[in-house]
Amino acid sequence: MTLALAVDIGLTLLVLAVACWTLAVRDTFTSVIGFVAYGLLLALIWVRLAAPDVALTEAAMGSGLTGLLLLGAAARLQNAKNISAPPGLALRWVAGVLCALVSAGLAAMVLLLPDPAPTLAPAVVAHLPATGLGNPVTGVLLAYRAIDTLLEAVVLLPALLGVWSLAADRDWGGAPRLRYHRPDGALTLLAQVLPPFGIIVGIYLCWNGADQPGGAFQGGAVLAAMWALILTAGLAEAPPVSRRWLRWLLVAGSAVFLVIGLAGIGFADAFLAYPAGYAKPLILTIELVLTLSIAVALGLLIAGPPTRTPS
Amino acid sequence: MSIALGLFTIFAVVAGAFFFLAGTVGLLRFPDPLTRLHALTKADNLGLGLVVIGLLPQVAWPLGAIKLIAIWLIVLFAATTVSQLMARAARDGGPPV
Amino acid sequence: MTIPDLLLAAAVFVLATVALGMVRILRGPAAADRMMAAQLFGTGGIAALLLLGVATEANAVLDVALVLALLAAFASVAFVQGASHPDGDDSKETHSE
Amino acid sequence: MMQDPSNLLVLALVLPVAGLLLALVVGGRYAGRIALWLMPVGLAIAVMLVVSVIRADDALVYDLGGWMPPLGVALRADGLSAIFILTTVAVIGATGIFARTEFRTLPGQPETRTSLTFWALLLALWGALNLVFLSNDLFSLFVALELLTFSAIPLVCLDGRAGTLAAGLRYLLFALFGSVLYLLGAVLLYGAYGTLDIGLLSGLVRPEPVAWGAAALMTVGLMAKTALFPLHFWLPPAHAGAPAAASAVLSALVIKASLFLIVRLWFDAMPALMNPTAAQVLATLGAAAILFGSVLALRQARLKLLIAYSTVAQIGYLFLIFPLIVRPESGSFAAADLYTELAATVVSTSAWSGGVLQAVSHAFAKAAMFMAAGLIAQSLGHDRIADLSSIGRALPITVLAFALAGMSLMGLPPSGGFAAKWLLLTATIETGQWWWALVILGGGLLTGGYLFRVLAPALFGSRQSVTLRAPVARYREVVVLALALCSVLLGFVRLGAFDLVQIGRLAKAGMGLP
Amino acid sequence: MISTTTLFGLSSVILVGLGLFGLIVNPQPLRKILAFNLLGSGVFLLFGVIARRGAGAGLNSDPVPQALVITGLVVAFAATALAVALLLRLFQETGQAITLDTEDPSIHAPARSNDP
Repeated sequence: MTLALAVDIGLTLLVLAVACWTLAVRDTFTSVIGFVAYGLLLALIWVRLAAPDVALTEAAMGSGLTGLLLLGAAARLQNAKNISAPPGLALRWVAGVLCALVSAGLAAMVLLLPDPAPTLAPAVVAHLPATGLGNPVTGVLLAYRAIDTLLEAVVLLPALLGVWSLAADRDWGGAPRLRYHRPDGALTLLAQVLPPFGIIVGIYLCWNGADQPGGAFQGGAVLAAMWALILTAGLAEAPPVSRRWLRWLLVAGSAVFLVIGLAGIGFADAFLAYPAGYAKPLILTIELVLTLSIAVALGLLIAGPPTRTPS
Repeated sequence: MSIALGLFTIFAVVAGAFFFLAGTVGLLRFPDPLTRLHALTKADNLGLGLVVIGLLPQVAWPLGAIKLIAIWLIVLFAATTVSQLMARAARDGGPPV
Repeated sequence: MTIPDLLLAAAVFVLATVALGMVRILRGPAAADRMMAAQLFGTGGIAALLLLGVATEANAVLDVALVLALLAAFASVAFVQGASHPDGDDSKETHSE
Repeated sequence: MMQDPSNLLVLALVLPVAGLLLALVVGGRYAGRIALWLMPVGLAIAVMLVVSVIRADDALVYDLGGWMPPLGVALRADGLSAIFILTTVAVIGATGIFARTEFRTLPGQPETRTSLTFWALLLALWGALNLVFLSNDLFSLFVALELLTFSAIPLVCLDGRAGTLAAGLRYLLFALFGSVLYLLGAVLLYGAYGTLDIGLLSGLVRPEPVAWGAAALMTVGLMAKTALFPLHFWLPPAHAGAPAAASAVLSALVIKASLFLIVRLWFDAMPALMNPTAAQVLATLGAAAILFGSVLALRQARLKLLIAYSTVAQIGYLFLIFPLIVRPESGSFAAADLYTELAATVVSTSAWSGGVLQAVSHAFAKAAMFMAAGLIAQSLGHDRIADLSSIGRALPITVLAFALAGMSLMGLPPSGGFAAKWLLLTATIETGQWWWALVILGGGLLTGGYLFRVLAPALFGSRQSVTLRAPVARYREVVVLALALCSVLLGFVRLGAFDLVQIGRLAKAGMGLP
Repeated sequence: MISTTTLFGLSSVILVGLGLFGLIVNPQPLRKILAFNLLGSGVFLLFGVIARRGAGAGLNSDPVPQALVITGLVVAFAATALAVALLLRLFQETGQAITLDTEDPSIHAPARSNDP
């Protein structure tokens, strides 16, 4: 047995143990800690699967931002009584057997997957020079399957509108309030020191994404986390949702993407195509604006609906 | 030269790993939250610190080294903040989770 | 034993100790204890990641660790805050220090 | 650039998305105006699309970014997509006019919560639906489904009461469960065949375990989103507290999107898997939905819930088309001799047309019914069926619209629902599957039963006068009537028009269809 | 000897099973949201394994599934944010108790009229 395999087996056992524990533990708050730890382990597994771009996203989004969101919710719900009865033993057994069957069936399919596996890697590599990019994943995201990325940026907007729509009518146009903790010296210090690092890292990830692992979503997620930290510590206030500049920031990424995509019909013969030779600068432009918009959207998703009545 | 650097890496990483073990044992065996905190903070920061120092010769200079040190500083800083908050929580006898 | 092998072995070792520390998350008893274990988990995870990445010469791993360090720091703080002030609405806040 | 009709596909997609971005930026009372102004443009695009598809007599295909599948993503509009896009814009447009004053910001007033979110989300919903009908890539379709979910749920719980929020949360959990299963299936297909493009998959998928597993997972996931029995629990509560306009698009369009995908999946992406057993299983669930939903609708005390359970039932009819296209005795398509192949032509055409006509006429009828119920609830202050006596006298147009839509739902001639059920019945007789004919007829009787419960007192109630708490704007009643009339008039459309359904059917070569 | 991809592939399907179980069995909405995330991560992991199996042309992993997983993670985050916001609002509305039971009596109450 090689050492690398030992690492993989160790990781597998650990991740399964944490997952079981997250589901089994009684207290919700503790369960969320389990989930954050689980996300960290997943990032390690993504590294082992030679997918650093995904590992970055998992670290930033899957474990980081999702963990924050769930931690905040669990903290607020600690006094909530759950009045729905837990399912009976029979249902548990039925569900358990069903899920075990699903797992077993899927496991059989995993073992039955064709070998050698079908892959698009050669096609991606063959066309990458046309995009001027060095990172094949960014090539897929911003060139070959740009529509998915455009829609993914757009998807954040209805989700955010959905969150905002949960405000009370009188609070519409007001600001969300993330600061639900008492002011604390240590937290304030953290919120003063960490964000400069984080902002550099976020911009670096976005900029680096064209050629190295990274990109708009990873960079945006880090920026969003730093913004949320500042808001949590009470060093700044979230802007009122009615602000015009905020709305512009939110849609800027998708709008720029859409405009460049539409320009492609005229200048490159297809929607979302880039004119030859201009692919890389256009992609970088899109990524930069997208990073900003994504950071704002993610930050506001964490901040929740407006709760302050506008003055 | 590279042999010396290699030995340095080996030594530092092994020492770092040892501190992780020490921290874990302290976390498991010490009797109350504050002593456990003591074991934890000393050990895991030193542990990570030694690992980082050990890895310095193995990464690209200078960007890799800067990143390594930044990682250590961030973790160190966060751990300091968190342990202060935790100590306070432990002293106030925060609600058992 | 080459240096990459040793780094991998160290990664396995750190992961194992971290896993051992999970017992403390299970047992508690106070929120702070679970918290400390989670903190150790984060630091150990980052250390293991660094060791793995350098051993397999995956440069991007440093970026992953950097992001992880930044967000783990925040998550730990959010956790301590949430755990020690469960009913976290600052409208009812009474500062008692 | 407009000479190329395939640009219409991009326009149909970009228009609502651009509208969403614009509405969000300018906000206030302009959000509603933007939505309402874009709708006629969308209608024009949809009509042009239908005309182009008919003229081309083949599907229109657009490779986004100039990248061909499997690397790139293609949009594809066949006859089926064109019909659904046209239906979508018609229902969304009617919904927009119906909701015009309900969700407006008065001049000089600051933007209100509902006036921004309703219009922006309606545009997002429209864009998501168009993408579902156009995309030819399983992953883009996943994103489209999520976009649809995120827009539909806030619309449903716009009123913010606890019951509505709980219903919205349950709906969200069901929808997410559905999309994860769908994604899992897509992942397996990629693992086995290395592409997510529906056109390429249709030639690659073999009846083997991985493909079966993927098909099962995706179908179950999409069934949860379509609210097919027995995964329908979330639907009626979601309707209970939703604004009438949101209910209309939810029942008429949103749940049809996932149904559309089930059809795409079985007939276009994996035709090799479509065998009589699978078809019978799907149809059995459909039949159970018809009976179960109808019986529950009979027992409801509230008008909105009655209509919601009616949706559960009507969705069932759409699943009956599977065994009517895949005949039980032939076993496989390829092995049919010349004679049976000819028979298959006739049968499948009427089953296809019947299914599509049922989906479209149900969309119009159900939108009309939910809006009518909304108007009744608004003017009476409640929607208890027991107290609807003589409401026909106070709101004649609304009740007439409800009755016309009900006629289509029951399948009374000459409505669109009648034509649809007639085609389905024809298909059952021709394929010798009389038991499905019984289900269709029984479902029609039950539908008549629960609609009679509403219409009899409403039209012939003995109460002398009904006092309305709030007047109902005439134009809203006209919108409802127009939708109901659409549903009825579909019955007069020349059946040949539904040959459009057959244009660009991917699998026709492989299945021996025309 | 078992390969890395098989190992992670098998653990991903176990995660899917666990997530499904949690989603069905756990009555608390927040735990259901958590289970959904677990389920989603299992699916993504399976996709990552498929990507790794498709290594070729000088790449250690097929980039197409990787890109799709990144998209999927963002979408899953948006879903979680919406679900959490709904849940917190529900908690605010109902005071202390949260339920998602189908037999919620309030849905059978007459709709609130929206006249002024």
